[in-house]
Amino acid sequence: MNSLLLQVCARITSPLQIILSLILLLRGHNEPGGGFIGGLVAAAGIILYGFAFGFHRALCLLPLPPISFIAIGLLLAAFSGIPALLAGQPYLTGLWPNLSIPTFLAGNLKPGTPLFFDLGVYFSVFGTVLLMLETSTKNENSP
Amino acid sequence: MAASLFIVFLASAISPLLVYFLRTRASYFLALVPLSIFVLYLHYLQRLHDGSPLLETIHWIQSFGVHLQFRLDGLALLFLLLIAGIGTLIVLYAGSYLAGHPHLGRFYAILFLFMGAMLGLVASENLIALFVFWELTSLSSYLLVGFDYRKKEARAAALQALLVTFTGGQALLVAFLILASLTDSFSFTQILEKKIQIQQNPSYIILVLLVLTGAFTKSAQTPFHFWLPGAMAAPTPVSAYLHSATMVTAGVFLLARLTPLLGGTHLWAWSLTSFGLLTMLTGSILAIGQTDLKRLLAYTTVAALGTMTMLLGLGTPLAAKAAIAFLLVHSLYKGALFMVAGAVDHETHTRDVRDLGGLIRHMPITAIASGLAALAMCGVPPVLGFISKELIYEAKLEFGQIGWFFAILGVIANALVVAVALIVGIRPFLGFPLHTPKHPHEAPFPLWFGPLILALLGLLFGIVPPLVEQTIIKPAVVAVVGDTIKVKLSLWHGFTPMLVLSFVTLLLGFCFFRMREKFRLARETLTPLRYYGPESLYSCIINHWLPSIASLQTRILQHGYLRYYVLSIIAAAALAVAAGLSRISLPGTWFTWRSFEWWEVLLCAAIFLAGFAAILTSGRITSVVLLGIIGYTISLIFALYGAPDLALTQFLVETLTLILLVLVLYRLPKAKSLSSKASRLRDALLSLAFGFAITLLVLKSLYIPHDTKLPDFFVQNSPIAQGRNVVNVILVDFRALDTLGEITVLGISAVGVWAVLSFIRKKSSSASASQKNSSPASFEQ
Amino acid sequence: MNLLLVLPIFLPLVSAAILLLIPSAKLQRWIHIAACLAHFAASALLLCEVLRKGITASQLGNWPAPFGITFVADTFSAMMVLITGLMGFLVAIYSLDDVSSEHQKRGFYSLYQVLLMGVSGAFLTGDLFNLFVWFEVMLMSSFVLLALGCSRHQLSGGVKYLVLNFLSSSLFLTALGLIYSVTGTLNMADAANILKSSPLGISSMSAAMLLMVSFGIKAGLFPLFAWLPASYHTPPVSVSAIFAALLTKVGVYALVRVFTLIFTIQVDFTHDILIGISLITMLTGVLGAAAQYETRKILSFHIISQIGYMTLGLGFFTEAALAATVFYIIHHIVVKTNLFLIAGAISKLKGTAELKKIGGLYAESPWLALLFLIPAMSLGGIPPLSGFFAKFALVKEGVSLHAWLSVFVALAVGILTLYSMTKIWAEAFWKASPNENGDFGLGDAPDPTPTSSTTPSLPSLPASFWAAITAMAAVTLAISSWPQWLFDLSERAAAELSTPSHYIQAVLHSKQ
Amino acid sequence: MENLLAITIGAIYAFSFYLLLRRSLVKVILGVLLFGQGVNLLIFTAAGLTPDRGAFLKEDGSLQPPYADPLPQALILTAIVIGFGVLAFTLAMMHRLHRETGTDDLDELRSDEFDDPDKPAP
Repeated sequence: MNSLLLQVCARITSPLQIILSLILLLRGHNEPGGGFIGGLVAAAGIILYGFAFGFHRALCLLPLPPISFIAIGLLLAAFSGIPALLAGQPYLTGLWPNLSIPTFLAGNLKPGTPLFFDLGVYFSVFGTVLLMLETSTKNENSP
Repeated sequence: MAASLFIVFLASAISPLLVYFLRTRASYFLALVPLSIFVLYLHYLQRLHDGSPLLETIHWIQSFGVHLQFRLDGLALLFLLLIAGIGTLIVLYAGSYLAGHPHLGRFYAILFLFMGAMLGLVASENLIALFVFWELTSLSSYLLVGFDYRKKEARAAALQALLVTFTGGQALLVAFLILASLTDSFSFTQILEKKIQIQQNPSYIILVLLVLTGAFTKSAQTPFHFWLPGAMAAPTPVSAYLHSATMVTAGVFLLARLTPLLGGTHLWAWSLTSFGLLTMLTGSILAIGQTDLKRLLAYTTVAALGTMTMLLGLGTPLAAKAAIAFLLVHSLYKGALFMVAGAVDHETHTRDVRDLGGLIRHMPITAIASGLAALAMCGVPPVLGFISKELIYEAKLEFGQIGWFFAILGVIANALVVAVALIVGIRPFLGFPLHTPKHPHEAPFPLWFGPLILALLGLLFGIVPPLVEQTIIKPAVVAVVGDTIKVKLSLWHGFTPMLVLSFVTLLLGFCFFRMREKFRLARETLTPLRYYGPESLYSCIINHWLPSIASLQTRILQHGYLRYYVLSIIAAAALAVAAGLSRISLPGTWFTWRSFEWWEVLLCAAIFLAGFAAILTSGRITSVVLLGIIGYTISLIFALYGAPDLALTQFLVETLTLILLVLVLYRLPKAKSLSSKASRLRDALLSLAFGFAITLLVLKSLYIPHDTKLPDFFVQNSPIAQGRNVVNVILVDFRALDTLGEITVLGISAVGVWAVLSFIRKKSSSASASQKNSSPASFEQ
Repeated sequence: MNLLLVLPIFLPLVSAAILLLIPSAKLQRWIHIAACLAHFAASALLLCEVLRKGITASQLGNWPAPFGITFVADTFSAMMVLITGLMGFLVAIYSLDDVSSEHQKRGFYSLYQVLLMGVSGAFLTGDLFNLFVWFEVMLMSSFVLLALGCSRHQLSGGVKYLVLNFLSSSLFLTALGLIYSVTGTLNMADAANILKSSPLGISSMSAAMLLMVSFGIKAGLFPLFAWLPASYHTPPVSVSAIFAALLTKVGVYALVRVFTLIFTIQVDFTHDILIGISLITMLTGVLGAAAQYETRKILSFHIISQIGYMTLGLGFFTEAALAATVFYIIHHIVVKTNLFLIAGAISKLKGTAELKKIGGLYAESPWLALLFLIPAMSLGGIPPLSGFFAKFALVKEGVSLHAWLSVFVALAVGILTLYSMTKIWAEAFWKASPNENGDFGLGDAPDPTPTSSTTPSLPSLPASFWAAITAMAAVTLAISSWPQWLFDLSERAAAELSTPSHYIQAVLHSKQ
Repeated sequence: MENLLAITIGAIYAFSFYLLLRRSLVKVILGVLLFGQGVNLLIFTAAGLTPDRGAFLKEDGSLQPPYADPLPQALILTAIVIGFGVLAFTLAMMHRLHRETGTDDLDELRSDEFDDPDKPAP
């Protein structure tokens, strides 16, 4: 697994995959993509890095352990419905503040609450895949 | 009424505390509870004489018309007085009898629970309230019979008593519900108004049978008589109270209560008389051969209950009068004799009549009480027992020829009872003192006080019958017969056939008494007959049939093979689909021709072939790869039919799944072919059948074009939701909650994977204990 | 209203996520309890609101039904959520001293919260696919809770549990796909509207039957119940107690909801099948219990048997019978959960709940004996405890419908249930401990030396156990003493169930 | 195509049931996986197929029918993800079970539930 080619590949493609995943996330509202696919692609980036350098090192790149990503993702998704409640509307009603942020690759971005919801999906999927693979590979090594 | 119930239940709750602080002395305080109730109802008796029955209602369950309704008529008052009066003596008695017993507090708690239930039962006007108390008596009886819980026999006897009476209770419940469905009320008085409707209804027969089952199980009528002698495993105060004077008469009470409603038909009369006579004979015949004091008495109780049932079946006012009088007499003497038996047991530590003799020297007061009670049991003048026996004969002889037949049977049974009375009540006190495990002394005051009072009352009422005839017996008889009748009791009626019969009874009884050894021998030789009796049927059911059916069923249904569980579910699903399809009667709506392209055939063929290969191969990795092919093909289908998001997701998830599968399966050994050919064929056929059904369902559903309002709405409203990818808008906005649940599942599954794979098991005791729990050896059969 | 309807899922979800983030075990325990209490309080408020305002609905995302997902609370679902909250809270207290620290480290509390979330969501949703999602939320956490501990028995029981429940979910999805294909809607009220008035109803009968099988698996109906006795005795007691309380009842709830709201066009067909299945379920469950000698196994089989009573009421399909079903469910949840907790207390005291190896608790732990008698006799249907009224209401309806076979089976099963309860009582409480010298009776005569002095080696039960068990017994006693209020609620729930137009109205025409 | 797919779906159901009825836990898990895919395909097909036209609005927010029904797609997406979660956990559990018991033969595990391991299957 520790082939040099893989390591070089990983060094280049992993950041690209993360960026790609963000693009997929952000444009998901209009084109194929979205939080789930984005999260998977982002996780794939880390996994690729993990295959090249070992999972432990790959996870060290992350600011938080995978399980926290899951928790934060769930919290983000759950709380994205709260502003609507405060505005007197049913839970999870999409609120779209009247502004638009131009982004480089994904067109103009409207930061509504569904976007935060999707971000929650993204995080939790990301954390899920990493946690699963981390645990299963850890067991590979320690009999 | 409610107040007195409350007091009794309160006493039940606090008696453990009282006993804890006051020890045995608590019994004196506790005895005040039933005593005060007794006095209260003596007072009511007076009021009843002046006016109509007292009514009281506490609303309980409006929805069903179930209320705590009480109605104190003559019948109820008679029972209330007996329960409270004898209860007072029993509470005193038990305090001394069980002095120092570690569970005396619990004993009182249960005893008062029983007392309250019994009081409520006899006073209930509402049938369901009556039933509630009825079942409570069963429960408290269970706990009391099993009071010596360390003895296996006591536990078995308790269970037997509970199951038999509870089963009868269920029958009774149905009977009450049928009554209610016919009359729309649970109130006895209201039901009584529709008597004719009920008796003409076709369900009347079922109704009677159900009521009889309930009453007969409670009152230990043949063929349910067997639980009563078994219940003698209870401490003697319990036997004296529950199993002679009160609980067992609840069945008789019920019959008496329902006679105005259900009685007057041939069915009622014949079933009661015949079962009553049968029980009377069974009880008395089984009694005579016994040697244990309590069992002797228990069987005569069975006989007495049979007599009462029979009298109620005769149904004439005279018979009712005889029944009521006999009930009173029986409660007095049987309670007394049981208490005497307990006192003797307490003083000598034996209950075998063959070991007892000459006790009058040591226990004179007990002997007097016992002798008087025995005389009442024999029916010797001038005790009240004599009057009641005369009445019984008189009631029978009213019926002419068949009456004579009854009377002769009665003479035999009564003679046997007389013999038992002599064996139990007289013989142990006369003759030479025999050696007993404990040297006897006069019993302490509470042990002889109760029997003495009861025995003296029997004597007093016999000498001065007016004390009871107008006050107690007449109102009760009126309640049973339904109209006012003349009640007159007296010792001397002149020379009548009844007198002759009484005399014959006594004479024959004395002969039987002399022949008691022969009866004992006969009983021993006839013991094998028990295997054909109802008791062995009961124990067969409980000990053999039930466990073997249960374990057979468990072996069939809960066998532990996952694949047969799956099999049964698939079979059920296939059946369900087939049943559903069978409801559709529209022909020709199955299939519409649709064109297809060559590459579509190719895609489907790929799935077919891969699937077929996957089930045939034994290589794990091979089958994983084959399944991967199926997954990717499906992903392709999604892509081709306008679902790029779906295709992408399917593709990514499939890849991830394959990685995980390979990671896990990598190390497992190669799969063996584990199933037999036959079972594979069976599985294949079943799978095919269900697959075929699913195909049909899909074709069927394709035939019906559905409303497209949902997709139209989503497409039209996506701009409002600021998105052009409608699928994604559905996921994060229209149906965001689904997605919230979905990521929760996903996150939790990751937590689960992590938790399960990294859980560190302690090798501690708890782990091994849980292993032990479920080890194969621990299963029953 | 919008808030109250989502709180029962929002609170557990947020607390589950927070619990995953927090490493401190002590803090976790407090959050766990606080979250369960909050859930309980929210569900109580929800019921009050429903009682005040009638059926209420919230269109999530502000998309009108049938396009978005509707959360809807009628009396029945609000009652179910409330009982979920109550049981969740009480079992949570019990779990504090029951599960190991390793469990706590591996996310036990989070999983527990997610379980409550899934169950509450299933009760509140008015959308078929959303119901599936909540089922999965509930199942996923129950899979993990069941396997956590990773003993051989847990895992092999867990595999069966998992595969069979997966089958159930997949059949559900299959039926769902067919229903969508026929009706073009997922909203239950809308589907009811569409199906009741057209031949479509009949052509979706197969889907209805598939749903019956799917929910039947979850509810534990014959012959689909095998997963339940295979697994319920293996996890820690608090886990099996909360399972016993909630999981099968979600299946029953779904059956009741679907077969009172959507598929009522061929009652003589679907509901008669239900009656038949219920009767067999009652019998097989109780007979299964008769063959067992481990307390939790006995209780597991009794769950199945009791489920039969509940679905029997649905099968009768009259308003009174539905009221009986609702009453039965509530009664049963309290009683059965308590019995599981007591079984746990017995194991804690004796090291095992295997009836042949234990005994003597009547003398050693009289309070436990008393606390056992209350739910046990209630389950056995001894009046005036709650179980009697539940059975009474059902049997009464059976009698007035002249369903004699049902009445007979219901009562016979009642007798056998009592038999099982007395078996536990006689073996665990009355019988002398096998390590003592067999039967040395106290004798009829007074025994000079009290033998009931507690042996010093007997471990004592933690206060949390007592608290949970006593509280549940108190609930049972409260239901028993004042059954009318629960009957009022049940009748109200049944009235709403038997006239679905109010429900449909509330879902399809509510403003929000 | 729908008719072809209907038959294919039936076949997938049949294959997966056959796998679920095996003794080997691995096969059972593969059956679980296949079953999930069959269900997804069933939902997709039963809702009707529309070749090539996904439900994507044009920039101006309009979309002319026919287009593929987006709702089943969203449902299947959810179902796929949930199915993946279940499968991953099942695998983990099987892994652990194998570690604890050393077998994947389900028949060897039945003794955990019922006594009598020697008794032949019914």
